[in-house]
Amino acid sequence: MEDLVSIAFSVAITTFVINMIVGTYGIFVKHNVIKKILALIIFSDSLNMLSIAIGFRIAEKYPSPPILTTEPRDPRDLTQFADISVDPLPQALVITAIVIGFSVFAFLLSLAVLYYKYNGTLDIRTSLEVEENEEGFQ
Amino acid sequence: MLIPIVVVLVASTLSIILAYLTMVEKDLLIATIYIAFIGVLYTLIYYILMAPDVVLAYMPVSSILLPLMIVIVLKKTKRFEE
Amino acid sequence: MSVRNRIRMRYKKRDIVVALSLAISMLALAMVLNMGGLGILPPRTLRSLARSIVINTYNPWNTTLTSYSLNAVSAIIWDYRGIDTIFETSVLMAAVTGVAIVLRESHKGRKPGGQGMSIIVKSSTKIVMLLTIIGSLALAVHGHLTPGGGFQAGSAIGATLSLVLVALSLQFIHRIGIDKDTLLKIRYTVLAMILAVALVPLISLVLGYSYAYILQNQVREGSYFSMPSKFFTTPLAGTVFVFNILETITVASAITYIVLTVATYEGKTEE
Amino acid sequence: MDSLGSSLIPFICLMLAVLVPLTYIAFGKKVGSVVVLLGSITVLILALKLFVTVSRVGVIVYRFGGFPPPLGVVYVFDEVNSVLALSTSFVFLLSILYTLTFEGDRYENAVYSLFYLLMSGVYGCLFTGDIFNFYVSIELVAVSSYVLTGFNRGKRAVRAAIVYGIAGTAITSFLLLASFIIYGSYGTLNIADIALKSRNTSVEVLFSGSVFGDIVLPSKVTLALITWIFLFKSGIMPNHFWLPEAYSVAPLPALVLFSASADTLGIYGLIRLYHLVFSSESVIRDFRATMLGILLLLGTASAIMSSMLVAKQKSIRKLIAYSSISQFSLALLGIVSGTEEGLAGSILHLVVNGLGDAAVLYSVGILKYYSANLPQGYKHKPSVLLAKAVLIVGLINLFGVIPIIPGFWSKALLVLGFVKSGIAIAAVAVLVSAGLCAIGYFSALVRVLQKYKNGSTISSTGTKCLTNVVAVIILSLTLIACVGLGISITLYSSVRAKVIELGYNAMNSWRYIAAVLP
Repeated sequence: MEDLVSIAFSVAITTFVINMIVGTYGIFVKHNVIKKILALIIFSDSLNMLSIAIGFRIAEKYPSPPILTTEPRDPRDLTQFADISVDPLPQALVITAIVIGFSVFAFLLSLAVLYYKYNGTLDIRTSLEVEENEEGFQ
Repeated sequence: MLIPIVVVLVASTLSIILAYLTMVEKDLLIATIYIAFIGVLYTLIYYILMAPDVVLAYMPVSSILLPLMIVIVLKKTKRFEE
Repeated sequence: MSVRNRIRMRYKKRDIVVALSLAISMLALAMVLNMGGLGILPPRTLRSLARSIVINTYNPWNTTLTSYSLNAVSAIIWDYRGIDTIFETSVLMAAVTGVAIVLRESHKGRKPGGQGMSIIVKSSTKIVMLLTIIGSLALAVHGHLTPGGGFQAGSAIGATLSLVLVALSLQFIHRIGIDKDTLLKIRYTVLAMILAVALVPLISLVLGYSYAYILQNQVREGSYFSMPSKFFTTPLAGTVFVFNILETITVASAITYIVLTVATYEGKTEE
Repeated sequence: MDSLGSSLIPFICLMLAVLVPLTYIAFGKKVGSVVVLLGSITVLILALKLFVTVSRVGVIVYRFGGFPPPLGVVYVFDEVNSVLALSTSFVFLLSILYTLTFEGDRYENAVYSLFYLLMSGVYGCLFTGDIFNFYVSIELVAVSSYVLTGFNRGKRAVRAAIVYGIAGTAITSFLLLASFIIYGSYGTLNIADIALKSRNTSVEVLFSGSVFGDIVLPSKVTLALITWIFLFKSGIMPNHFWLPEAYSVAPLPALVLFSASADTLGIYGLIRLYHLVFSSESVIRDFRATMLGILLLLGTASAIMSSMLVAKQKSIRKLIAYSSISQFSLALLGIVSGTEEGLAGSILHLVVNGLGDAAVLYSVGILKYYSANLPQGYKHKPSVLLAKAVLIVGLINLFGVIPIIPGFWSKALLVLGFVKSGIAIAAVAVLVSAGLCAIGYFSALVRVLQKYKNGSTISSTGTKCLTNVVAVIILSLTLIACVGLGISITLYSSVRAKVIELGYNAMNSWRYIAAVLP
């Protein structure tokens, strides 16, 4: 039973890694600015997912979220809680990473609007062509 | 213990398909919808992996705010990738 | 060969190299994850650091390490690793400043939006908006007791207001008193308050009462300064509670500002 | 106690980033400018105090929130980061003065806010003793750099900002990935804790226990990943595509801040990575040696290639961009050498490069301003003459062959380090790159002097008295810093010993670990 859980879990983690590959491929290979941003979103989301998966654990029954439901009355309540709770640290770090990611994406999207305004397209190669042409004239 | 992990497995496999579709889709509006779906699937996985705080932080950002902003930006720019 | 073709060719060659190197590096990553680099996943025990935090998050028997917050995630975000969160709020502020700079024109020539959708949609959106905002405020207030907290509540409010912007009209947003300048002012003021709260313990240092650390919440080793840990019988978790409420306001105003600026930006191409 | 004031530096920067727009809105421009200036002076004073304290006491640790190290986040102050913080604060003060006087009308108050955000990120990166906190700080630096790159808008600025932004975000995400792998395998995020466990896998640390799983493979992967990230951040040659574009469009003071503070963080991070976290005593020392070999090749190639490009550049911004790449590559070679002299040379080189870039760019900016606004008496104006002198000193400093200039000493130390460790190729690279850069520097000098030979031909209003005073202050501060540092290193052997001690302290990782985990 536990082996099955472990294997299924490993496969799930590998799928997140594959998603990250898809995301990085999109970031570096696609030429459309918004497509690049979409790829970045996939990449960073899968990365966050992966880290939450690292913080998951097996407990006696199903593990509980890292939140005490009642005030502990005895120090033993705390050790019992620590025996069933999942890892809270990756969750806190991921929340931080989500907010950072959102702020970067928002800024990049506003830049994309401006890029379109100047170039009439979202293709990142176009303005390079213009630059090469300009350099050729000099 | 096994059944939730299998749900995670199914959801993550679906998310690979959606990620691939997002990357090959030429219509960026549809790609945005795929991204929002990935957000929903990941929210489900977060929930199963016992991270309610992350669910609450991730759901509005991934399924509402980012798709909404991308749609607004697409409306102001160009919908199709050439 | 034309410039365009040459550039396309160069990109095509680069793509293949990039894709291959990515595949190799990611395979290495998958190996690390699955071949016991992180132990057997999922593990049976917590990592010791996580166990120390889980045990100490609400621990009246070890007062120098606890933060009196039932929610361990909130305790980490605002107490154990509070400085991370303060920096991360500043990243959000940098992004807001960036959006404001990049889309400068949307300050001027603000046109009222369209008429919005039908009357049924409008009134139901208003009701949903009120309910969501109340629910989010509850999330913020109970952030240290139940799942939830500053970002969660703030992003929920921001998302609701953005949906309202789409479903109703810009005029409605303006009518309920939401304006870009106001949002920016609120954002800066509340962020200053967050930083001030982080520095409040230093007052006790200045007064000579006791030694105190930046971002201190409860009594620590070598310091007697403490924020209130309980409100009558309800746990309050000191600064965690205050930070959650302030963070809700900043995140909500920042997100609404960003969406509002992008949505009201005029101008297709410049030609 | 001692460390409180220094830990306040990033907080003061953040506070000012918020307060500056508020004061501009509430009290207008004049009060706002005063607040901006006072803030940067305060930061400089605190950095100076930190430098003095650290050189007296040694390593200082500050616990945020009062939590002991692996549990909470700590700031660690030692000789290396206090020197870099001091030089950064000095250049920052110059930038604020320059922006207020010469570019204040063109930019809104947002630019000061962004400067302060950038600086608080830089201080956070320098001081932090926690890998996730490093990620957050570097993300703050990165986002404010993207915004500053796109600040002027226009076709090229937006393209540069998008390229920099997308690549930079992807690559800092890899730092996040690396820190998660570290957490997964080591069970901790504290740098000193990781360093301890990478030497001795069976050690038990209070709160974080022992390692969690097999650390060899994860350590290798993280070492490679983080190295790549830092090479990108400092623009070493294969990863440099964003740097010249960003440098040619950013506002001038932002450009100086990039080259003096934000982009030195990559080299600083590599120093920490290779001489503290995964040092020569760690379990992956063979893999580390291989990586150092790769870095040697990359650094040599990058130094020579970018120096060749320096000679070709027509604009002063691109010149500074490629020259920065070549100087960062030389500093990278100093890390590879693994000797005290090499590391000291590498740290001094970062400081010198920042000072030299500031001298060149600000004197050119001031010359441009005067030649546009001053019809009569341009040639004999004292500040114009001073600006020309500073330009020459700055370029000689970057070139670095005359012993009373600090640029000479940093290169001499680097060469000494390479000779000691027997890496002849790197020593050759230093000399070749200096020679190749010299062509670029001196043709740039001639061109600048030619271009700003005469004052404005159209009648203009002239310059204000305050502007002249500030111009003289900026120029003489730069001159004093450059020449004073050089003379003191040349004349006093105790200063030289202090500089070499810097390299020793950078390699002395046990002291760092013992200070953080008592």
